[in-house]
Amino acid sequence: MIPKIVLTSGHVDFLKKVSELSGQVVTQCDQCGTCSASCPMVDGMDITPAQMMRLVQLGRREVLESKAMWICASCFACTVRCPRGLDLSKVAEALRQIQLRQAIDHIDIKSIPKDEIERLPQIALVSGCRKFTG
Amino acid sequence: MIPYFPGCTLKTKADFFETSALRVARCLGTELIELPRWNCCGTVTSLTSDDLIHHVAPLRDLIRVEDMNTSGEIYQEYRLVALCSMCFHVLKRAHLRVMQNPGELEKINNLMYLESDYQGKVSVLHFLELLRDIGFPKIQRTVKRPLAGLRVSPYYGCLLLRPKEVAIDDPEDPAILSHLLEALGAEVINNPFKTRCCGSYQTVCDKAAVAELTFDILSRARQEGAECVITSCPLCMFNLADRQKEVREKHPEFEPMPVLYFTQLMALAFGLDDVCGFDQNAVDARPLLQEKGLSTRGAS
Amino acid sequence: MKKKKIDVMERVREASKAVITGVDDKDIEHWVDIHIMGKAYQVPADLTIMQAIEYAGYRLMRSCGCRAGFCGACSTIFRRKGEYKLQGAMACQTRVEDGMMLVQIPFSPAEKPLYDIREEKYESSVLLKYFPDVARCVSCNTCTKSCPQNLQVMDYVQAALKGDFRGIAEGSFECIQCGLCAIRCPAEIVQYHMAQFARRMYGRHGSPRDKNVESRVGEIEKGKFNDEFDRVMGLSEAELKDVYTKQQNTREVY
Amino acid sequence: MAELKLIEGYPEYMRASIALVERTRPQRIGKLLPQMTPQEREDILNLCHPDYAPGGKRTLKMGPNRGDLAPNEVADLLEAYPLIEPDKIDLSQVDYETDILIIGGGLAGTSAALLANDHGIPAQRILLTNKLRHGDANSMMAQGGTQAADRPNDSPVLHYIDAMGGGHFTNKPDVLRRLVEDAPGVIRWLEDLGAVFDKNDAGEFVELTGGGTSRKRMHACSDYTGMEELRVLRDEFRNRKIPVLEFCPAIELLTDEEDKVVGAVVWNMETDEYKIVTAKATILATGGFGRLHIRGFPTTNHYGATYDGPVIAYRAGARLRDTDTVQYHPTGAAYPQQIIGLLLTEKLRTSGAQPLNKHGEEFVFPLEPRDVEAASFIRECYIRDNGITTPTGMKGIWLDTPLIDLIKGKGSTEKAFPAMVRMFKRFGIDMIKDPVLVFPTLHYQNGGVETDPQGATNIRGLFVAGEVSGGVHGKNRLMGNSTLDCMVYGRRAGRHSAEYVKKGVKVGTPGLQHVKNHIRDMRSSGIKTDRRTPMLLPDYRGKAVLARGIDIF
Repeated sequence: MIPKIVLTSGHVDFLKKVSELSGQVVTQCDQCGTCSASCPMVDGMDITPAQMMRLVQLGRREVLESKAMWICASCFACTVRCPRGLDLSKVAEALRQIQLRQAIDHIDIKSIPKDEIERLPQIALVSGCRKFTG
Repeated sequence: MIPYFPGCTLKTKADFFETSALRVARCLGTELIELPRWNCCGTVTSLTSDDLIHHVAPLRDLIRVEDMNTSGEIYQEYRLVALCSMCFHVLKRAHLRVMQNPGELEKINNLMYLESDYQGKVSVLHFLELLRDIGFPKIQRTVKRPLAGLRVSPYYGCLLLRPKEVAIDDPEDPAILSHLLEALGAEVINNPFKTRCCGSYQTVCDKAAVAELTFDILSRARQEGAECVITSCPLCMFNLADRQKEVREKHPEFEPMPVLYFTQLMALAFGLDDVCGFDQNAVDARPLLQEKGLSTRGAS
Repeated sequence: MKKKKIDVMERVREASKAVITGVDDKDIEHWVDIHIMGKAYQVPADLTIMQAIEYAGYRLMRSCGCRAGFCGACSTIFRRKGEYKLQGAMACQTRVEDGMMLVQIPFSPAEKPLYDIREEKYESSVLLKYFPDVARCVSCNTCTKSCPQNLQVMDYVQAALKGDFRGIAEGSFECIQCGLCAIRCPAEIVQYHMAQFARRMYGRHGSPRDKNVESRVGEIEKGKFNDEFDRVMGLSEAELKDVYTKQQNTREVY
Repeated sequence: MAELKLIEGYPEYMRASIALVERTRPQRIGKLLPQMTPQEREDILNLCHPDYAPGGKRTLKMGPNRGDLAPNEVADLLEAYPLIEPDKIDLSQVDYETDILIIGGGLAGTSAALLANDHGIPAQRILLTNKLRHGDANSMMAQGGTQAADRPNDSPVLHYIDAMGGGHFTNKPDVLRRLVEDAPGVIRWLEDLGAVFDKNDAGEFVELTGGGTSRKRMHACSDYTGMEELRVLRDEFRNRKIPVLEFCPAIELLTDEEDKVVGAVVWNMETDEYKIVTAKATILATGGFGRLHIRGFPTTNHYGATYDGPVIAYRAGARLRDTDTVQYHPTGAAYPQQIIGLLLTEKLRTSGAQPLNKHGEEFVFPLEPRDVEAASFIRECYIRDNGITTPTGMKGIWLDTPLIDLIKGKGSTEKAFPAMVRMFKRFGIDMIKDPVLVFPTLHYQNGGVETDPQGATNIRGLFVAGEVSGGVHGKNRLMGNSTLDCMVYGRRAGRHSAEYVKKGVKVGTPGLQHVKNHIRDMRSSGIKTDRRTPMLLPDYRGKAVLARGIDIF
């Protein structure tokens, strides 16, 4: 028996929030999977980019608990190849920002081992902080 | 005289990228002068619709270019050349965004009331685009030491090519680096992974994932016959070169693969031996160059 | 003559009475209305914010240190009537104005990284090792706007990203560590602790040591001046006075 | 002050006098009046120097210095009842048991802590207490520089002779010798710790002369010298995790049956709770007494400079020295009203600024020792009536600061005196273009608790360092010898107290018997007062509020 998917106002609000924050008409995604195929980081992801879009379409907040949006490297491969012209990198950014704006950082820069941080070039730490800390 | 934007890493861990680029440009008759009082380019571009504060940094740099013109330091020169792919990407996208959203530009200008307003006159160029404008034939004529027999594989990464609005070349099959390297006399090897992302900032919290990507990219390059990989971004350089240590932890059989900035090869080809910076690469390329009879006089 | 001398001293005491024993109402012509933490007070026009707070009856303990603009204890934020801008200032160095709404900030909470200056290598990565928060800078310049010393704070934070110790040292030299920049920074950077570390690194490594000091310390340790000291310390007071007067005449002036 | 029309910060009538200054300026550049002869110096001091004018002092009626002269304000503090009733203090429960207790957090206290730690006392066995924040001290405001005889044409002996002459030949010779001998070592110590001094590109110090110094030996960090030195030492102090108690002034020392000082009673000003601190050695580094406003002068001192150290030490039997002298700095700001009394460093005059009266005429050699210079300013204002009176009744003389840029080149004022240019700019005055008004201000406590070359006092277990000590400077301190004294004797007190502790010290039962004796002496010498000291903080609250204040909560 296929579990019935119920859409409540809460779900619609979440869809609206992500759509507005990302500036993308998320409901246009027809799940063709090109983004998942193009994504270099997909191996490490618990849900694929396409599944992430689907969960957003259905307004499922639990997408925020997934790892996928944190593994995205904002390389825009999905953006250039989406046949619908949607920008999935912006949807991923919106999901990350919803978490970061509740002061929940994804990394703690103070706990990066001292010798590791000395190796990192400035560009790595600056971009890392921008994506992973609020 | 064209204003150029160095970027934080080119002043610290990748300073040899900057010195080689400046000398190469001068050698080609173009004087690049550093943007005065530049601040961090604000990498990586913030993608949410409502986040303006993160575009203040790149716009402040663009305002500095306009300031140079109003102060007479340069005359009618609104091009800003960036060397690092990330800086190029962020600066260009910030310009495009506020050009498409005048309301946002006004808000940002109000926030930066201590600065003059940004009028949108600046066009952001990557150094490779500047070289393309100078012309690869001219570059070929300037070569003193053709890199004959050196099999190189260009690697673009993502931010120079994607998304379309900032791309300096065809996102799927770029050729700009190949043209340049051919002009230098090197044998260019195509690597299908040349536009696959190196993992970028993931290197801060997931070294293993980056190591996997690096392993794929470099193994494929070697499989295609390349002897070294050429890039233009300090973060790609770090992930492809410095992270080879982590690659060998997972794949002990992996042989080190030299990774160089394209300006290092240009300096080598132009005979500017003192700025090649081969002594500062994470993976030493000098044995390879020696083997090819291209080693430089002196340490670097 | 004795009466005249005492009279001079009394006239001096009278002249600076207002500064010493708190302002007396009767000799005040001009008043201004201010709000201290939202409470309205009328205070004499020509006082600093600190003197106005004391005139209003607050006995300062926190938020008061040198009273001369050097220690950063009396950091204060205020808004002028009809203005949205939030100003940062030192209470002891800012004239009180009509319509000011002010509050003092007694402390800027920030943990200082601990290090041994002798062990640290003089290279750019050491800055981010102890102060990774600097990488979060969004170049919004809020720190510069809140600095009561009018320093270009953002410029020296950017200099840290570039690993330019000299730029940080010169840009932050006049920082009094009042903490207002760190309190208002959206990226939660602690600028003044980073600047302190960078200045010490620059002071220790940035410029060569003074050779005169090195050699003089060696000379003193070897006792080069002991005989000279014994000779001078053996002189009678009259002889010493004579030596002193002669030496004063050989003085280098400018 | 009536709402006068100000022209670039000055009322019109003062502008008229400035015009005279500008007119005489060209002939004055580079021409200085001759130095006063010793006799002339003696005469002017007796004529109108506050220290010499009658009526300001009285002889102490009790304690180790009975019969010595001291300013009334100082005597009032020494001859007063303690803040606490000795019997009401529970000495059985010790809150902090330490090897070394340092009272006072300026250059002296911080140096002492560092050197004690260097000489084998573990950080957690040291405790530094301070009345305000660690670093809130006169040291923070030192502008001129630190003296050290390190140049080839100079020597510690010349430095010794200068300081001895400046101090009217009353300095303690062996103590002064250590000061001038340790000086270059202190400068190198600061260089090692990373203090940023004014240096040329070759790394050599840019050194100037000071009032009463015969050679250029002032090491400065623009006019933030004290701040730079103290924040570097404080940073090093914090790196070593040495414990600090802020807003915890010592209100009484503790002595044991052998009359050794074995710690102190400290009082948390924010919770009103007292704490018992025992220590094998106690170092007093509490600084000066400017906030007593002796003879009604304004002061350059910080908020907490209230002579607390000598008061509690005197009760424990410490001998004081040179209590009769007070140093008035000749150039304290006199206008505008908000900054009356704040220090304008002597370095202005060593850089070329000249004191002028209201007619724009020179009346004194700019670089006399401080007491002589201050006395000549007072004479010009109150006896020859050539001073300028400000709208609030304050009198002052001009200091022609624009000369600095004329002599040393455009921009040199801004470079050498950023703090001062900024201060005056905040009040609408441009000191590079216009002269500034100055009048003597209470600046330094020449005397204090007598010290010896080891920083020790006449009581076992009590060491002393910095401005609170007596004997280093004699009757008058020279510019640049105060920060030096704090660091030299801070280091010496730190080192010797560490050695004293390591030799093994038996701390008896801490008691306040000496306070009871003090109260008995107070009664027996017939002193009728309800004063209770130490003073802790001055009170600048408005008179109207104080008149209607009730203490019910």
